Amino acid sequence: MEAFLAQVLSGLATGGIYASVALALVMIHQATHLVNFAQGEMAMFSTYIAWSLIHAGMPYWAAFFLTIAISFAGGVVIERVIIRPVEKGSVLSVVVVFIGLLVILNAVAGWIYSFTVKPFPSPFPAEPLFGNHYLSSHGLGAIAITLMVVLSLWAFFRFTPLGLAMRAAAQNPASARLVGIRVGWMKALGWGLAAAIGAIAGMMVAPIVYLDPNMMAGILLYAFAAALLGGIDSPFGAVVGGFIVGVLENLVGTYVIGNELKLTVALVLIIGVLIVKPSGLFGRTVVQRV
Amino acid sequence: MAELLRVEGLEAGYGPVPVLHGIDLALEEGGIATLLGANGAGKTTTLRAVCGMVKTRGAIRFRGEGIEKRSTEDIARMGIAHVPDGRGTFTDLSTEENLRLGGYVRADRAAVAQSMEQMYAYFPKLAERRRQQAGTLSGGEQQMLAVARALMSKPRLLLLDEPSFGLAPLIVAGIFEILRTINREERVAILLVEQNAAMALDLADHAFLLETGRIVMSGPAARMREDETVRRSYLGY
Amino acid sequence: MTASKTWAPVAFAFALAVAPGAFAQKKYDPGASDTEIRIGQTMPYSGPASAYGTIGRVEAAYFQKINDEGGINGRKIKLLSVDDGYSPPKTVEMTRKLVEQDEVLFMFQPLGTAANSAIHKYLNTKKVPHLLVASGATKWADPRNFPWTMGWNPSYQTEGRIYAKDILANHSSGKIAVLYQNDDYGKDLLKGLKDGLGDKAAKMIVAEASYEVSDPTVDSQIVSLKGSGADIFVNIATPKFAALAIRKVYDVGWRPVHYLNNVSLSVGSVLTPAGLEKSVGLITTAYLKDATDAQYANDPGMKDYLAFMKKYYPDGNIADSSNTYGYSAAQALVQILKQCGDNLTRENVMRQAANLKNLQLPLGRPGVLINTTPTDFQMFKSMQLQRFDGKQWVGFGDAVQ
Amino acid sequence: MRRKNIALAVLLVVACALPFLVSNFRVFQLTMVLIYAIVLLGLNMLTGYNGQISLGHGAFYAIGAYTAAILMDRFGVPYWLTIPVAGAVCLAAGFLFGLPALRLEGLYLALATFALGVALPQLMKYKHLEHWTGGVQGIVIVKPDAPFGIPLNADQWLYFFSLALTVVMFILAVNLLRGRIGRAMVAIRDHPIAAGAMGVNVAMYKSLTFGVSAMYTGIGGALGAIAVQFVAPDSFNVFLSIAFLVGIVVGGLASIEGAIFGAIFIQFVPNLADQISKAAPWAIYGIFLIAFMYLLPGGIAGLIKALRRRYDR
Repeated sequence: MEAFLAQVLSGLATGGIYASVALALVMIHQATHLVNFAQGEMAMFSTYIAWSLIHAGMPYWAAFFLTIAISFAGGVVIERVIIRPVEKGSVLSVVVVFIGLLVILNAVAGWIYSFTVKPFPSPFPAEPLFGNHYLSSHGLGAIAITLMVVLSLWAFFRFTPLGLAMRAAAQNPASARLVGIRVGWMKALGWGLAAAIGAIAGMMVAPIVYLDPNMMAGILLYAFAAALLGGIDSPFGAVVGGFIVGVLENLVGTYVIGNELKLTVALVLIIGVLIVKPSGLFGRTVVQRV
Repeated sequence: MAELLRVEGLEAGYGPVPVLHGIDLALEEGGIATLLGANGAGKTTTLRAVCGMVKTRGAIRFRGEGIEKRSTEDIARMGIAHVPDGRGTFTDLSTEENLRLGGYVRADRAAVAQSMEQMYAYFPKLAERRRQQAGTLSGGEQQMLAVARALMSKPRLLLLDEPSFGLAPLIVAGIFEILRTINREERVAILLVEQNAAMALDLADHAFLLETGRIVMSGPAARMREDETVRRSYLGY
Repeated sequence: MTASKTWAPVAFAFALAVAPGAFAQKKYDPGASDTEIRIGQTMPYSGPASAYGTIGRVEAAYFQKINDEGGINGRKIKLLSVDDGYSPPKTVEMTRKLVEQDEVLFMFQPLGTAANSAIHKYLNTKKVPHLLVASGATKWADPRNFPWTMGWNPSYQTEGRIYAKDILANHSSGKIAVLYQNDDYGKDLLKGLKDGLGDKAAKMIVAEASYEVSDPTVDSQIVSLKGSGADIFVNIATPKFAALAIRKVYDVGWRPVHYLNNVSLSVGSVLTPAGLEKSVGLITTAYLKDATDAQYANDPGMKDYLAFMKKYYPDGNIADSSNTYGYSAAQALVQILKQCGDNLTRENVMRQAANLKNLQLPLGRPGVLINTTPTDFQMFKSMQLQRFDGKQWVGFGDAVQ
Repeated sequence: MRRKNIALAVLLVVACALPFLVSNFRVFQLTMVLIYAIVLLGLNMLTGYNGQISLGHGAFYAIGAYTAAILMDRFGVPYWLTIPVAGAVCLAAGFLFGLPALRLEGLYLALATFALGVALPQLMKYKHLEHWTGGVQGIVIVKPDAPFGIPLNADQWLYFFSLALTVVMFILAVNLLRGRIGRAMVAIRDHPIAAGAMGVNVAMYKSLTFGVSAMYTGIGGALGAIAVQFVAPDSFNVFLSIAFLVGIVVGGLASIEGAIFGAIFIQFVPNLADQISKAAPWAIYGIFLIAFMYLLPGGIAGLIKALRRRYDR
């Protein structure tokens, strides 16, 4: 029983990682209705920026917020410069550009920072809270920050005119233009936000898995699974999905099929959700009446 | 009465297919004009052209200013509200959120809230459905929502594309009644595209008849109603 | 008797004529000339294993240094190092290009077990030396079946046996838990461990857990292993995962006797990220010095290395043990080429590679010598056990076989 | 039409002459080009013609390769016989994967196939399959010699074998794509609802296209295994799937000859990229990818078509 509990707790810790990346994915989807394959690499790159700032002597929190700001700007620039020209094209051209971006960011990060793993500092105390051995303080802190991000996002989308406009622009760009929303900028803003959230995710993930250019490679697939499970248009669902995937992966890996087939679990989960319940657990199914 | 909208030599189309071949029309402040014509005559395209949703040639002047090169967003911000065919409802959002979006371009929050109450007064049905997801509203309610959303921006000109489409006659009558009230009380000019020519001519004070992308006849609504061709082709008696 | 006496001078003269050395004519195979020795290499500069690409870079830098200092017996070394993206089909293609089109004298340090498996047969059929293979699989030391292939890394199986031996000697009643990477390297090391434990293996190893390089963490595995009640932990993981495991083992309050495999002994890139205080007591084997270990700060070999890095490879990361690895392999190759003299045939290169005697590399651990013979292609046969004291690795016991 | 036939004939003569003019290593590279051309043709059917995006075709390539390797290594099946078997296995695998994938649109299909591409190499290492797949060590196979005493070396023979197969596969594809089935595929891509309304069995066509596409890829995989003489999980990582996608984009979507240009690109450009920058060769690859999408959305085939149109006029 204790072993089981330990697996669940450590699954929650990993789930927190998936949740934060899944959240960024959901974010871009909210703003653009696209699933960004390069999301993981963008987060990784942001984390390197934070690492450079901290190494240049900046205090942690200053670096933290500056990185978020830089990432936000970076996301906007990427949308304006790289995504924009192909946006009107086919889905395929968008996917191809995403893949190109993924490859470029990964290679450039390796080129600048080398592939050796780097420790990344945590803002949380090293001592575990409540004397438990399975969830570190950082793990808990990261989960708390993720939840805070979800809450503020929820509030932003729910209560601010800008948030509402972003949702409208993603959902029905033509109508959004008719009410005077600058749809192009909303998308760019969505990318900025997603990049900023990705940066937070990266900075929360890196102390756990260490910083290296391939840091997100393994995480991205699970984050996809989490986002889809929770519902690709639901930030809250993404977080819950992340925890479910984290725990499920541990339990299935430990008790059912062994650790060698964990990726297959993610594969089955992705395809299963897409087929059985494409809107995910918390996604909204739109009832249309004409 | 000052001129609100003037269109001269307007040509437009989709890709290589031209739809409009040089349209001229004008609308006065606070006036109501209707575009009549068969399916495919170019009525919807004319409305889209006015708010920059299709590529155009020719001049479009709104309150004396050329807007033919402006983006849809800018045109909306200048005071032209368009209720497109299919109503353009934000189906995933609630009724209230749809209305809030209508007032998106207005800076004065208090005034927006006031407008919202006013809309609920015009359309009490919408007040009941305030929190409901707009996609789940009935067709008539969605049409009301579309009109209300357009009015939320306090437009000078309302472009209405087939507001009666797919609705029961009783509901259509209700909507037209409200349009009349709004026109009177808010001094909003209306450019109306409508299949139901009888109702349109009833509401409008001026009418244009479109055939294959050209205006073939125009004049005061009352006179158009008397015209033989119009009567036979569009009024059906 | 008489006959042999009569023939002795003739035989002596004949021997001189064929023996390599001062009397020999200059002899060349493709890739060698009076001015140049051309060498081929495939490296994963791109793809999932690009972290190892630095090995190729540091080697190129070292040959640059050698060339700047006049080359080897007056010949410059030209290393043609190409990317294979860690994909065996690409390795085959690039190796064929290097051998057939660029006509390299031999292949030096192609990286990766799968990649080398793909070219193993080809190079032996072509009789092109396949030297200092950058992989620790046991099959690279099989002179009878593959006389043209020689590995560099101490074999993973040997390493596993060393740990087994130490366990049997000091903790014979312990219960062992193993974490291993699910690939050839992890499985080879595990096999060595099991072979070393012999018939006690089944009883002593109470838990095994594998991980994939795509796993974000190994937390779940560590939790399971701890749950098995083992008091000995063998950590067969590459640097990132080794660091994750060390930290997690400590954090969950597990204090087993902890054996860490050699590929992850770097203080700078493994133990520091894991936390030095969490690494106290780790046991590993070593054949090379670690550039991030403070005890070598005044070591002459290490000083040369650091000076070299500064001048020839300033972008290289000192903390990355791949760099000391490549540097040492390049030095071993230079020794082989020196021994070849002017006889730069593929056959002689192979003969000299199999004729290294008590070679002490500047970065080799004291007492860890390289010895090869035509029937024994294993470069490193002895390694030293060492324990981490919180600051540096401290050797204990003799270098073991 | 006549001019096109002459061009094709010239091309075929050149293709037959090449192996006698260049070194064996080049012959091997050209063989790989032919193999990739078959693969890209298959992927283009799915993505270019039918509009279903796959980021996981490396998985089918792997299945084909493993089928060939296991049959040759464990069962002593002659190499030429493994090709149709690999094709059949992949046809079935593709069809089965295509059934659930039917319900996925655009990006979501890309995601699901991406997951397939990432997960499959891991599956090949699975301990219960290890007996067949050789686990992490992979399988080494022997390159076939020319039969009937034909005076060709193994490289040249395999080249001609692949060339013959490529020609056959291309002829099949041309007939398939230019006929009723091809029109139905394009109709499904462009107007799925209309196609359904006109009586095209959309579901059947989509999964069948997936199957045929996988079959082409699997045949390529089997040939690839024989040419490289080795299969291992490392050979089929997700970068392979990405390379295939790059191939059809660069070659030209929904273009039959585009498969050849794409194959030449993915065979030779990575080597070039490596020479341009040892530090980050894939960055160059990524830049190529995005640049093509912007500047030449029709790929090389589209460019040639445009040039020819201008020249003809």
